Amino acid sequence: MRGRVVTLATARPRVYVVEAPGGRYVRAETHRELDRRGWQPAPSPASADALLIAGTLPDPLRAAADVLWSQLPGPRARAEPTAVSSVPSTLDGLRACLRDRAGQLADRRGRELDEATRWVRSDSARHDETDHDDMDHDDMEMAPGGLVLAQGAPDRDGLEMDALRHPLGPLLDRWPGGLELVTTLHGDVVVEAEVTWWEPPHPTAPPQTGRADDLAGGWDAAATVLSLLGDERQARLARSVAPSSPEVGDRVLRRLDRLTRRGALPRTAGEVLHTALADSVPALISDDELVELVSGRDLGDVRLLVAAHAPLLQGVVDASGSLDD
Amino acid sequence: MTDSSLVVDLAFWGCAVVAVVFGALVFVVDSMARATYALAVSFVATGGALLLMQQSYLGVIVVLMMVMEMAVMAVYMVMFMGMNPALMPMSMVHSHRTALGASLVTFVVLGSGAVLVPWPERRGAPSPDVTEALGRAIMESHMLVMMAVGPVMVATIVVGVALSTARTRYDRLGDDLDQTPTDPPLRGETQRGGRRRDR
Amino acid sequence: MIALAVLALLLAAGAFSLRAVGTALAETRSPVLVLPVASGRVPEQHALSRYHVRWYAASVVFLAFDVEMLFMYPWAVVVADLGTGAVVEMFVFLAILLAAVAWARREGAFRWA
Amino acid sequence: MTDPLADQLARLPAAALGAVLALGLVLVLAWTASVSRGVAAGRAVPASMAHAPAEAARLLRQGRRTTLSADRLLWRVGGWGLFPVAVLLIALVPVGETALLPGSLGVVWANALDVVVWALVWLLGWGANSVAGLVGGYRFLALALGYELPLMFALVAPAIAASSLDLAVVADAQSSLWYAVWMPVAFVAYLVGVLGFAVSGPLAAPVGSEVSDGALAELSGPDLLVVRAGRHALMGAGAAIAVPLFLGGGSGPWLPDAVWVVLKALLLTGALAWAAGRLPTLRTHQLMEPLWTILLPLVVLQDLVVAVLVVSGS
Repeated sequence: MRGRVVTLATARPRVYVVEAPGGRYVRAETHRELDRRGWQPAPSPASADALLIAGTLPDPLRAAADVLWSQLPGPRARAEPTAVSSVPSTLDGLRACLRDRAGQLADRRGRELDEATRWVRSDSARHDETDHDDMDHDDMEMAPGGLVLAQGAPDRDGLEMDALRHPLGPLLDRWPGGLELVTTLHGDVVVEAEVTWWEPPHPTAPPQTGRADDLAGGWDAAATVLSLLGDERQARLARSVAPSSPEVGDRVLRRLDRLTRRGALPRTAGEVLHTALADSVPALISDDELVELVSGRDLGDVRLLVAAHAPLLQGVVDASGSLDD
Repeated sequence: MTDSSLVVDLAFWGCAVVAVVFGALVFVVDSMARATYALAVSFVATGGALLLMQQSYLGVIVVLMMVMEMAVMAVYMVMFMGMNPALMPMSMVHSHRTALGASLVTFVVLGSGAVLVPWPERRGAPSPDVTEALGRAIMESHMLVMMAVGPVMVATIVVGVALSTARTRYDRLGDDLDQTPTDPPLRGETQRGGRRRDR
Repeated sequence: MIALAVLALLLAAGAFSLRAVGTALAETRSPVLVLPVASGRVPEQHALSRYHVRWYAASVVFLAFDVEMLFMYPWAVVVADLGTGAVVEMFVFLAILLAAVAWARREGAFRWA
Repeated sequence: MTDPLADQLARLPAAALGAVLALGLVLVLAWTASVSRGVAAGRAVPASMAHAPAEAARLLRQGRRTTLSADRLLWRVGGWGLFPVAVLLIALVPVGETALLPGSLGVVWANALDVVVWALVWLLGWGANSVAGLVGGYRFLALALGYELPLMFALVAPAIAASSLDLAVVADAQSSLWYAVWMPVAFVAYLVGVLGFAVSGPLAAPVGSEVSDGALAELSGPDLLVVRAGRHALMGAGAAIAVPLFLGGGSGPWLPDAVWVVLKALLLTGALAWAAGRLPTLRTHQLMEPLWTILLPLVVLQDLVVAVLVVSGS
């Protein structure tokens, strides 16, 4: 009975797919392989069965990967495929790991029930070295659970509300590998942003196995945007465009244009996708332009804009090579 | 009361106790969200008590309106109380002594009124459909109320919007009100706000 | 009232058995305490804060407008009996309110971000 | 004079049967919504049918999690409350002889219950102490401000025509012509409201994929399962309420009334879920203006038309 339920439960595991710096091709192949199997990617680590980091992580991001790993509820599995060819076997391995009862029991037994406090503690310890404050008493009061409370900041409306610093990236699903955009949020609106790029430990070359038609990443970006809009059906089409017919491409393009017209997509995002897919390469954008692009936007719009511009971001191009190389 | 069955009595007292306890919780809990929704539960229980008094329309409308208002009020409470709304010890009580005195006096006056006033015996029966009776009252005998409410509500909307929007259409569009709005609508403004912090 | 009681009982039983099945299948009882999701980073501060609601102007309009529903429901029951007068009355009332909504829109009460 | 307590007890078997049937109906409707959703997303029909059981098994096997300094009480109330609201809505629907919870104010009660969803979704977003959750919860309230007034006016239209707020009376009043046919704007506004309180389709921004599923971002295991089931159930319950309001209740040839009610509810749930799966999620700040300045005046106009027709006696 239990065995049968477990088989049913793991028939299509939900994988949280994250792109490491330079891991674009492996990540794209992972999404295609998930499509082939009819598995759905997980939208957040909270409900994911497995964590898949596509590409090789640089050492500074190891801790971030461990934080993500600690956020999976379990039963859980993780993998870091570094080559396009190893993606299918990796996914098989993830499922096998989820089905391995002894292994899962051992994982849970070795796991603390409190996976949060140790991160907070190590984080604040790091701060203390530099800050060197003697406000321990205040800290206890102002920092329930070890995290400080948000502080007020003046707003354009002449009000003082709390501002939150919220990182997008480095390890986020459907997000360009290596980009860390630390936003300052007033409510759900981004008022400021800082850009950091994490470099891959070694340069990754585009795979030799075909798909030259999407090396500029236009269709990949379109698929990401559609998926972020919750339209998985069209996202699948966009991912399959390269091998399938131009008509499919036209359909996806028409869909994107319609979404832009109806305001489901920020206009800038729609325009840049249209340009990229209609066979002219748009200009690359610098970090400053990226900040300019996202400030004043709703948090969701920021995700859509970054996804649409992903192939044009300087850091992404540096890390994964472009057509010109 | 025509049917004072044990079940109805029990349910009524249940509602009353819930209403009072959750009303008191508003002043005990340490979070704006909890305080607001404690108040909402208190109101729902009051709605239940009204239902048991066979005021069916009044009962359901109390539930409907109060859940809605509390959902919006929670947002305001979170926004405008000058401290963290959830993670700090807080007190919903100001000027203890006056407040306590005032509430005690009010309670005693109202409570003794309810208990001591010789309520008249009910003559005649309530309308079979209280909702319909209410509708007739609004449209016929109490038309004036209805007429007055309209302008009052318009005034509320105008004053509310005028007071709450710091920037109106002139700030958004400049003098040329016919130009198409930008996407996002308030872009330049936000960036100015952002820079202000850098100062 | 009895139906309500039975429904409540059934739902409670359902929730309880769901939890029991979950506990049995997951082979664990206690939830694990984790950091809120933030792209692999440790959050710099608690998310619960004085959240800036950009649409407060719209909520003001709503709060004023929804009081109207108090009258609308009883009115709906009697309008067929009362006839034209009641219709004119109510829709003049609504027209005034909608004019206020139109004004609020022009002031940008329904835009934000 | 009969003993009221004994009276209530005598009604127990019927109430118990009714409650079990109502609960069963909610589950079937929720499952229908899930299947239709799967088909709309491009899955084959058998795969769509297996989706809900497989996900249920997956989530029941998954552990539960809680976040740092979360308000667990409010968070869990928000999540586990959605499904019961759907059940209460279904209990208002007259099936066959009577509804499980009959009353002269069924329409207003339906309204009151859908407003409870405001509180629940916001609490769901608030409780987790997470940025994504907060954004989702607040987005929901913004949308609710927009869809609720049109929904209320849409609920009023059938009540005007039937001169009653009793769902059974409203259903019976449509013997000649369904209200959906001659008050289409009210019907559409009602369905928009259903999509709103089921947090799906164009109004799914509060659980938007682009903010890591917003209000659902920190949920796992059974806690996520009940929320997903609750959203599908709310869509089914909204469709079921539309049956007495707009689709003639139990009227129909050959089959008994109760069967027609269930059949219509199933069909409308399927259609609504399919449409929700096909329509793109719209951005909250793009939706406010059209909801307030296009849909709301249109529904008010619809009410005017209904009122004039009723008064002029046609």
